[in-house]
Amino acid sequence: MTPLAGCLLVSSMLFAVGLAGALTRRNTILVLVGIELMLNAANLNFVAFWRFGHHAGVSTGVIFGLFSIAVAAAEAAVGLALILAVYRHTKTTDLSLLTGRAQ
Amino acid sequence: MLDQVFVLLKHWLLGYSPAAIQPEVSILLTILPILLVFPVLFALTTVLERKGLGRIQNRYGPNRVGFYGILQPMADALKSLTKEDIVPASADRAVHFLAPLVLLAVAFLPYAVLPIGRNMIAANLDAGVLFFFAIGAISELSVFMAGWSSRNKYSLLGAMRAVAQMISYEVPLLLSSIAVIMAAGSLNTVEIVNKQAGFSGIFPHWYVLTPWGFAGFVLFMIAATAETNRSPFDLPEGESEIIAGYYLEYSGFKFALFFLGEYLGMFAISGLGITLFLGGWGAPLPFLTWVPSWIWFFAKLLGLIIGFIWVRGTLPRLRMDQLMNFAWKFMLPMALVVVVSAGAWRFLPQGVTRWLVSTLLLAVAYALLARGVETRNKIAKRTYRFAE
Amino acid sequence: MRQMSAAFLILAIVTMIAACAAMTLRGLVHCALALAVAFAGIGTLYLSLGAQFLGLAQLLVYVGAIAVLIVFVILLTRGGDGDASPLIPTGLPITGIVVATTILALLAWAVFHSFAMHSLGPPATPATVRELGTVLMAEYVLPLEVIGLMLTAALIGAVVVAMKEKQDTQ
Amino acid sequence: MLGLGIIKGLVETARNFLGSFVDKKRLVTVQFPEERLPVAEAARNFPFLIYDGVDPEQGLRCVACQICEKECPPRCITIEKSKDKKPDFVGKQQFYPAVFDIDVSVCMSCQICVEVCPFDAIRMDNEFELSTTDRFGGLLWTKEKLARPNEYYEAIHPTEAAEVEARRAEEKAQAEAKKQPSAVTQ
Repeated sequence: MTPLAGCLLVSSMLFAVGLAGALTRRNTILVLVGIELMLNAANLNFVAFWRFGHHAGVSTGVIFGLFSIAVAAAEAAVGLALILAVYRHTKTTDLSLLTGRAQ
Repeated sequence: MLDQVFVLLKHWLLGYSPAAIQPEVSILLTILPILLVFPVLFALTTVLERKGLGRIQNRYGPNRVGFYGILQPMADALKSLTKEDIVPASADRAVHFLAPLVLLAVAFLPYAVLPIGRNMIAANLDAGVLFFFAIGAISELSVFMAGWSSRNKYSLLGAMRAVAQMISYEVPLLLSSIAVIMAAGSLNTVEIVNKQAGFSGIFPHWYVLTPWGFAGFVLFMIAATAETNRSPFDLPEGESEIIAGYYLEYSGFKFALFFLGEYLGMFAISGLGITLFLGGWGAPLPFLTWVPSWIWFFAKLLGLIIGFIWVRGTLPRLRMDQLMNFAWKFMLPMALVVVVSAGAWRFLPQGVTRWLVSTLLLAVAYALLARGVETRNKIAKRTYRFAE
Repeated sequence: MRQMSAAFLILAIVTMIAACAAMTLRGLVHCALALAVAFAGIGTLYLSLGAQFLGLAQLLVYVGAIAVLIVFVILLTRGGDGDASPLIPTGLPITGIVVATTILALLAWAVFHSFAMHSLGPPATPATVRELGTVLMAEYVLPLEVIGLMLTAALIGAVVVAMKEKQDTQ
Repeated sequence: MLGLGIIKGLVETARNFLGSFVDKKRLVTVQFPEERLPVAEAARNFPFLIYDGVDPEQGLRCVACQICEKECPPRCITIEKSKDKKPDFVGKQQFYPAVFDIDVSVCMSCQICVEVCPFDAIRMDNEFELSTTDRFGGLLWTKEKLARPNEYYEAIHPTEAAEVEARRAEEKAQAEAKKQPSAVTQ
């Protein structure tokens, strides 16, 4: 049970929690939170493989981590802006009510 | 010898501790002085502040408790400790309790990367300045937790204003420090201080003495006042507008924690200002280098604190929209120009040309942006309408 | 378990608890705060793995900005005071959890049978900021520019989408 | 130029700050218990009863006519008439108050009792250090606590006391004159 395996297990568990949350919760903001968790889980893999992977030393893992953080930040900003726009239009953030409506 | 007195003291004490727990004891010995020195400095600053503001407003300031009011912080501490700690019934108990703790933890953490004296730094991190700003960013969350958990419209309003203000002033704060990081070539605070050591003639190589450094320092200090919700930017806790902002529903010891957190934040951010712009623990003049290094750090810190108090005694409180406009429409572009001017300073040949170019760059930008800020609030001549 | 340091274990457990709390708590703002703790936990995980710059960047960006953003949106959509949707929403809770557990089982199986379980290369020397800077500017200068462009576009897009339409508000 | 106003303000506060160390006249604070500002003559706090001569019982001017009790807006004065009478300053037999209480915690220092009193018996005092630990008894002042000699009244309100004194002397003279011819005619 090397540290690398430990990291991979933690990130897969994080990914599973994020996925479960994104699929089950009805509030759009929590779905977005689930997606953020999944993104972070992927990020954790990058760093784990950079640290313990075979060709460790080449710092591509950390660079990819940085870019993925930037992308996730942009995605969160746009996602939340969309949630706000939808809320202003329909006065609710409950997904189950939103899916069936004719826009 | 006096310069390294604390380092030698620590090693001497370390000798006594058993070998097994040597590393833990050494960590403790670095942390303990920080936990003691800065709260004492907080106590002194409260007296300094109240007496200074008093003298500015033609009155004495506290002089009843102790000799000329020196023991006033004892009285304040005793009062806040013995006051009843009321938690509103509708408050969210857990978050309400956690907010001051998070704020205090986040207020103490940045001291790890501040070089107080020659090799007197708690954690010599490779990305020291980034650590400082990362920890500073967490304090916004604790402000929000305090405001939201009291379930009180005014404290929520105060918290939202405080968080909005801290976020919009964090950008110029970062950008003005980026100019210094670019010039020093590293994020490590000890490296930045070493880059500013040395003298040319009687002038030290501090960044504040370069044109872009001076502009950066002014921007840094303005953003620092806003970041710690002080003086002209203390809208979130404006007593006249929204009673007392996010720490409205706190009393007794938790209220004192908020005050301690605010002052510790002020010391930390001015400590960073000293490290980045005023040459950390460097001596200002060549023939004064015999003075111990940590005395210079605390002297400059005292200077900046007096600056904060002076500004607090002078400037009126800004309105929320003025505050936001100033951050995004004046501070941010000015900080970008400071970065460009630092770049020009770096690549132009020594001597007059680079002084001229970077100063011109800054002056033109300042004039244009200043006109932008001034024309917007066209303060026309006041017209009086008398009752007929 | 022996090779993994105690710090790593504690951090992993804290992050897992915070992530589960973020997904299961009833109060929306409680979820957001638990999320902030999860992000901070992941940031410190990076620090313990030696990626100092990434860990601090994560702390700055996620805990400092995204968590506060999520909290702002929760308050703007009036989720702060009332409790969030009931924990076990009607309709499709089971399928979501079943899908997640199957994926977890799949991943865990893959990890346990992969090379990671035994052979362990020498851990990489922690990348200094200067090294990251040179690599970022040398090999990855194009992605850096594209990221800058993308961030500006996202910023402007978010503002335009979230701006209150002056004219056609009912 | 943006920023000049701020610098001017800072210079002003610096001048104030340094000036306060140079000449003490700038500092306006009065260290209260040690230094005191003179109380203005027309200052008023709570009413007090005036008595002539030495004995507060005999010389009390108040004749228990209870006008001030009826006129007092917050009704903080309670008077009980005495059974017997005693001579007043012109010798006429008048009642006197057996009980004259003012609830100082209720009194709002409006001075209406002074304006309506036909016998100049009640006036406003300017004593303000009146804190007591006892919330009830301590703030219900009885006749003995309210009575003050006329000299005290002349000390705190000199001009007003002078007029009152002149008017009373004139009344006394008229009473004497009226009584004198009757004495002469016996």
